[in-house]
Amino acid sequence: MAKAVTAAATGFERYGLSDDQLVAILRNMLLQRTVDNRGFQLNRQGKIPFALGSEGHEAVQAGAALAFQRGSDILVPYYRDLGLVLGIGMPILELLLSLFARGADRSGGRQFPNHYTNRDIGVMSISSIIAAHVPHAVGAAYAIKFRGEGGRAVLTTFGEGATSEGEWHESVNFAAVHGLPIVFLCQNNEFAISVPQAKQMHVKDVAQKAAGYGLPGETFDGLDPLVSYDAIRRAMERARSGEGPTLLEGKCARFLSHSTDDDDRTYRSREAVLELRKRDPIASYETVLLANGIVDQARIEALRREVLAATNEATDEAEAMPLPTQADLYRNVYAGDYEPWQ
Amino acid sequence: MAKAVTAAATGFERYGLSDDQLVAILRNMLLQRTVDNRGFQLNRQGKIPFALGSEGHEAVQAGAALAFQRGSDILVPYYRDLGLVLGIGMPILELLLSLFARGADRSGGRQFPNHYTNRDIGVMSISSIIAAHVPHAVGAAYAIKFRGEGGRAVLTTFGEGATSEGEWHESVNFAAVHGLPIVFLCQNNEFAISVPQAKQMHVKDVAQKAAGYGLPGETFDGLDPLVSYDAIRRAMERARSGEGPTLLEGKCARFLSHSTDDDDRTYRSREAVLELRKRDPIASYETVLLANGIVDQARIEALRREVLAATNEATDEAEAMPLPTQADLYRNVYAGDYEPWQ
Amino acid sequence: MAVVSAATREMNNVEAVRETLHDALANDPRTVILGEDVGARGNVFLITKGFLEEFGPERIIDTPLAEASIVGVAIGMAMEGMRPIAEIQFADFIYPAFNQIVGEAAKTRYRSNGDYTCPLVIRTPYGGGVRGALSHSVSVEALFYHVPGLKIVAPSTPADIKGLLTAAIEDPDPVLFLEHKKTYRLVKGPVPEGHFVLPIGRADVKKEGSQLTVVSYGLYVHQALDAARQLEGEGVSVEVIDLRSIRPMDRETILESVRKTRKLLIIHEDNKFGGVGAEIAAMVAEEALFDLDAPIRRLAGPDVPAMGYAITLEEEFMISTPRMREAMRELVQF
Amino acid sequence: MAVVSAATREMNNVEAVRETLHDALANDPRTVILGEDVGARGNVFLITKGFLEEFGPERIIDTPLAEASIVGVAIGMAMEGMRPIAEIQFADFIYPAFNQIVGEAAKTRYRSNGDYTCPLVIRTPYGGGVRGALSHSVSVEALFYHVPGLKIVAPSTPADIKGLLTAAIEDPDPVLFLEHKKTYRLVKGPVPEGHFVLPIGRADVKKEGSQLTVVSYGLYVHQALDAARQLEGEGVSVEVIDLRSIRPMDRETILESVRKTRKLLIIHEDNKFGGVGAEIAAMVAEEALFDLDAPIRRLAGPDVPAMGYAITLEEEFMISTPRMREAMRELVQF
Ligand SMILES: Cc1ncc(C[n+]2csc(CCOP(=O)(O)OP(=O)(O)O)c2C)c(N)n1
Ligand SMILES: Cc1ncc(C[n+]2csc(CCOP(=O)(O)OP(=O)(O)O)c2C)c(N)n1
Ligand SMILES: [Mg+2]
Ligand SMILES: [Mg+2]
Repeated sequence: MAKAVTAAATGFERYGLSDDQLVAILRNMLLQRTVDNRGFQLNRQGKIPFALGSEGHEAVQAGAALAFQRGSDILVPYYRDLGLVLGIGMPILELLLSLFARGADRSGGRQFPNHYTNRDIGVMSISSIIAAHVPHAVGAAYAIKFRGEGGRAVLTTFGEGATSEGEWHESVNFAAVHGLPIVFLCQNNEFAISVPQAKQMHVKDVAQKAAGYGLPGETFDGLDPLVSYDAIRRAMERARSGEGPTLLEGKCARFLSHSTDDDDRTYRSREAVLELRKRDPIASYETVLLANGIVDQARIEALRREVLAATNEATDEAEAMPLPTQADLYRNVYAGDYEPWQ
Repeated sequence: MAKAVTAAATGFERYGLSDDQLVAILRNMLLQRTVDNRGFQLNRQGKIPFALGSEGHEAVQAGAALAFQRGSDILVPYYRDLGLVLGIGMPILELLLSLFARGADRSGGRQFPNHYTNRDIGVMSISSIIAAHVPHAVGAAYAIKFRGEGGRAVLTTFGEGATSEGEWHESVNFAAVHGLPIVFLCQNNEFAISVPQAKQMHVKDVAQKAAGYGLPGETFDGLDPLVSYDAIRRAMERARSGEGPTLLEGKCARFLSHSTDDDDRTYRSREAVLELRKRDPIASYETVLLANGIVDQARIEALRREVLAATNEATDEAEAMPLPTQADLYRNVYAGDYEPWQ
Repeated sequence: MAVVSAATREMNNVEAVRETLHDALANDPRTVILGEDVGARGNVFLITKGFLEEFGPERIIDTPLAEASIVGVAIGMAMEGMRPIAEIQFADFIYPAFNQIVGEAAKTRYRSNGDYTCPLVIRTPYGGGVRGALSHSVSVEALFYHVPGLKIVAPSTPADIKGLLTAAIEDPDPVLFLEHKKTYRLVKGPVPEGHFVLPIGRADVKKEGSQLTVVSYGLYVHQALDAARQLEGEGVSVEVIDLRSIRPMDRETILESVRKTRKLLIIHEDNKFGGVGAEIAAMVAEEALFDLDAPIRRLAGPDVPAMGYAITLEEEFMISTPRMREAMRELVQF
Repeated sequence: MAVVSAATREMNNVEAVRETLHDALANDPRTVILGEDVGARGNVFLITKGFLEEFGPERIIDTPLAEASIVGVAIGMAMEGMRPIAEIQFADFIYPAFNQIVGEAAKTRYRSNGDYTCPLVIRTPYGGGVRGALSHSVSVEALFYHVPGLKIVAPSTPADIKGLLTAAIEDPDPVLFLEHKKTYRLVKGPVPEGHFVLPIGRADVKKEGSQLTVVSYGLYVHQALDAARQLEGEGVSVEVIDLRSIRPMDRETILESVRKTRKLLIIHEDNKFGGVGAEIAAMVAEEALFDLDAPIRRLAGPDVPAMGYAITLEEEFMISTPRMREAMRELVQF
């Protein structure tokens, strides 16, 4: 049985959150699921060649989004962070522009979907190279500390597979040596495409890796948004108050194939996926909120309608916008004008 | 006070070693120191442009050499392993040929000194790139296990600085996942050229890093050859009997500058070095052997004379040999004949 | 032209890779495949599908997500007598393994003066035109072709894949084996049955002609052939050479052709500046300058970091067959 | 020729690097230096000696021994508004940072369409002739010069070092700054006082001549100049161009010179196949083929993995001044 449901049964811990905040979490999770599904839908319709879903990661990301201080903290995300970027204020439109590869997309239609960037809200641009963004997050944390900007912190995220990369190791070590204001948040869904955790590492919890860097490590239930919020908030506060980095691990799940290019039936059974889906973080959280009288069913339905309407609107708006021009290929190679070698 | 001396005072633990073996350890340490000094001497005489010393590492290496099963185990060393390669049977002549960059050197006068290779005794060729050899050691361990060659193990060594490299992390992780027959031996001298351990990592002991890989880690007194032997033998036996990898850390010291190209006066005080030298592993071990009647002073003197004579002989022989020819530059780029692009 | 044995079977490029790997595994127990998702998933292009069941997890190794160790561990295996075939899932992810490939594999034999060798194959899909955006479209050959000690192969047809992948696996030195992912299912052809090896380092004249030499490799060989055949109708005769091996490079075949046609057009997808075409042009300018009746022309990817995800950007980056045809015509008319 | 302001001071290359770095640190509080042994040790060539005391450990950062993170953390700093100068202790150790340089730094601006930029300098000593053996002698420019988004600079004189290192530090994009370690103490010259910037992307005609154009960079510029001056006594007139910037490359200066002299010799220490000389030759073969009176010749490092440690091997790898002189004479007489 899902832990969140257990929590509901055994007593509701609200972690100092107001009703509005509790509902905002649900809305964020519903929005993520809706935008997520929209990508797959557009792909099935043949409108876009690629989508990558985050189903099963909604709780840990909603918690992270709430723990993130807008206008101050910096996020260096990974490609599965749809809910997290939505939760800290990235407009839905931007995500749709990216899905449709429109010219108005922040990357100018260059990047794969889910490769977020938005300097205005503090989301640093990432590439597709697993773990390559982690040193950048550390560098940003260095900058914050260097300039004496107390109260700011960097949040960076990745899957459990990413922790095998050398660059991940070097980065966490660097941050530890310098006591930087950063939180390393692993969203452990136990798969890296098809590779299960047991072939990825010889430890049960990614958080155990913290020991090698002299850092605190904490594993939490990433299917519960409140537990996730609490763990991430504490780590971010540690970082903001100059106590150094933390390695966090939210245990979550990947309900879908890795992406529309993958077919998880080749490496896991339908039963296993059904079993996973029983722990759907949205269903569990709804149960908790309902059981504790924070929302009623009507409110949930209203929220669903609202996020769907917003997603539809963004979809239509994005789809109507133009593709980048061919001349756009040559922009922003370097600062200023650029003439390719002819 | 040095731990080895304490050991002598409080009771002599011989770890199942015969008198001959105990003396062989001393001889190995004396030989290492002698060949080591020869390199620096030749450099001062202007006969060779470069030397790199291992003073302070004699004990851990003598222990490792004795724990290594000749004709069966594989060593993937690092550049400071003079005593270790001598201890497992590399002829002194080979080390002198390398110092003099003679054509008969195993690398054909190509490699820097201290970049050992000798397939006949199971020493795998290494480059100068820190930690780049660690995955090779893991691959060799995979081969042993793959072919079902129980009873064989790989020993690979490195400094504490090397453990910061991404490739080190990836390699240890790979070995842990596959439960390979390998021992990762860190010779921690607390400096990476000028960089002290505190700027290298945020843990006291490199062995703490084992936790992140689900491996046993053990820190031992690398200035005591018997303690070192015991720890390394146990880990090698674990590996040979299929129980998987171990991360070991021998705490030792670097008495000299990093190499003849370095000048440690720029980053550590003479007092600090004098303090280190008080814990000279050779002096400590002689004290132990003398106190326990394993050797007398005359025997030590005889050993010193013997290793000096052997070193002198190898020096003369190597010096008299020819340099590689210019045509040698073009050999062994690929198998067979090779015509460079003209 | 490739020497083709009597019995052949039609297949596409991905099948050719798959069957060649399968034969290698079946014939030599020292051979293993290691990489991300090569096990249960059977590789993201399904190249190793079924291998795990057939050969077991000791030989079909789903590695941790760490490219430096994929190559580095394979080097150690190779030094210790195994015959590893390492896979980098997409060429774009080869950068973290650069040190192991360039610093280690390529120098193992040299630095030990032959005491140790590194019989290793690194396979990776490269190239664009598949909506792979910035990080699933890259060409990497020019980042490696400068490195002595490495061999680099980039065949374009199923038969060449079989012959050259077999050669790479049997080669005593490290070979980087590049597979253009757009050709995987697009390109089909007859493949000789049985043991079939082509020598690394030999280009292949895929079409003979007298007025212009075109040198290309990978996907663009096929487009260049199409363009050349279209021009035949206009009485224009173009020779198309498939480079196949990038290092070592087949100087003789190129020079012989250029001396005959007296004009050279090099076509590649990779960025122009410092690309493989640079060495081809430089070599010809050194060896056959006075045999040329026109400047050497390179038609190559523009010097921007990557093709974008949007179809407009991808199309602007890639070279269409009509553009190739125009360039050929222009040069013939020069 | 470089525009040199009135007041100059004589110094060697290492001093020029050192003083330029010092000025950058003193003038811009966003600037930091990070690398191995740059702190108390003051860098293995003593380039940053005293900096730790003057600027403190927050700005002179002795990093852990991990090159990917040296560059990767510097990228993050740069994206977040700092002006990092990363040091790779020897160019041979840059391979582990390849992914961060090529995959990340070079593409930051492009992939975010300008939302983020990466004003980063990566300095590293390269080159041989110093008994550095296999792994302390390498030239790396050809492994990077193919990469759009990067700039690569390799000056040869103290004044050029000051002007171009200042430009690199002030540049809004990532610059790989290559220092030939043999020139560090060997090469001296006058250096303009005060703020002095040279544009990246401009070659410098270090000696004018009419019968042959020589293009080189780094250490060999000095040997080429010696050789050219020796030939002057014989009435042979050679123009020597110091490339200085490898990417972007100064096409105009090269073409203008070649159109005048009608002959081109390219000299570099790096291996020949796929080296920087390939692009220079290819570009000239494309743009000025009919202006040439002789084949384009490249005098470059042999295609072996590295120079060996033994002096015989090093000498065989390196190109002596007499060999340069002979090659020049031959080409002039062609
Ligand atoms: C360096 C690199 N290697 C391989 C890939 C291909 N790849 C993309 S996602 C992925 C799996 C990542 O797994 P994990 O880190 O657990 O994150 P998850 O997708 O499960 O959230 C792989 C192998 C890549 N993008 N970059
Ligand atoms: C990849 C790489 N980076 C840097 C160097 C330069 N270097 C050589 S030895 C060394 C310090 C190594 O320290 P440690 O691993 O502790 O071993 P020790 O020398 O102390 O025995 C450094 C930085 C190198 N050889 N390779
Ligand atoms: Mg995962
Ligand atoms: Mg050390």
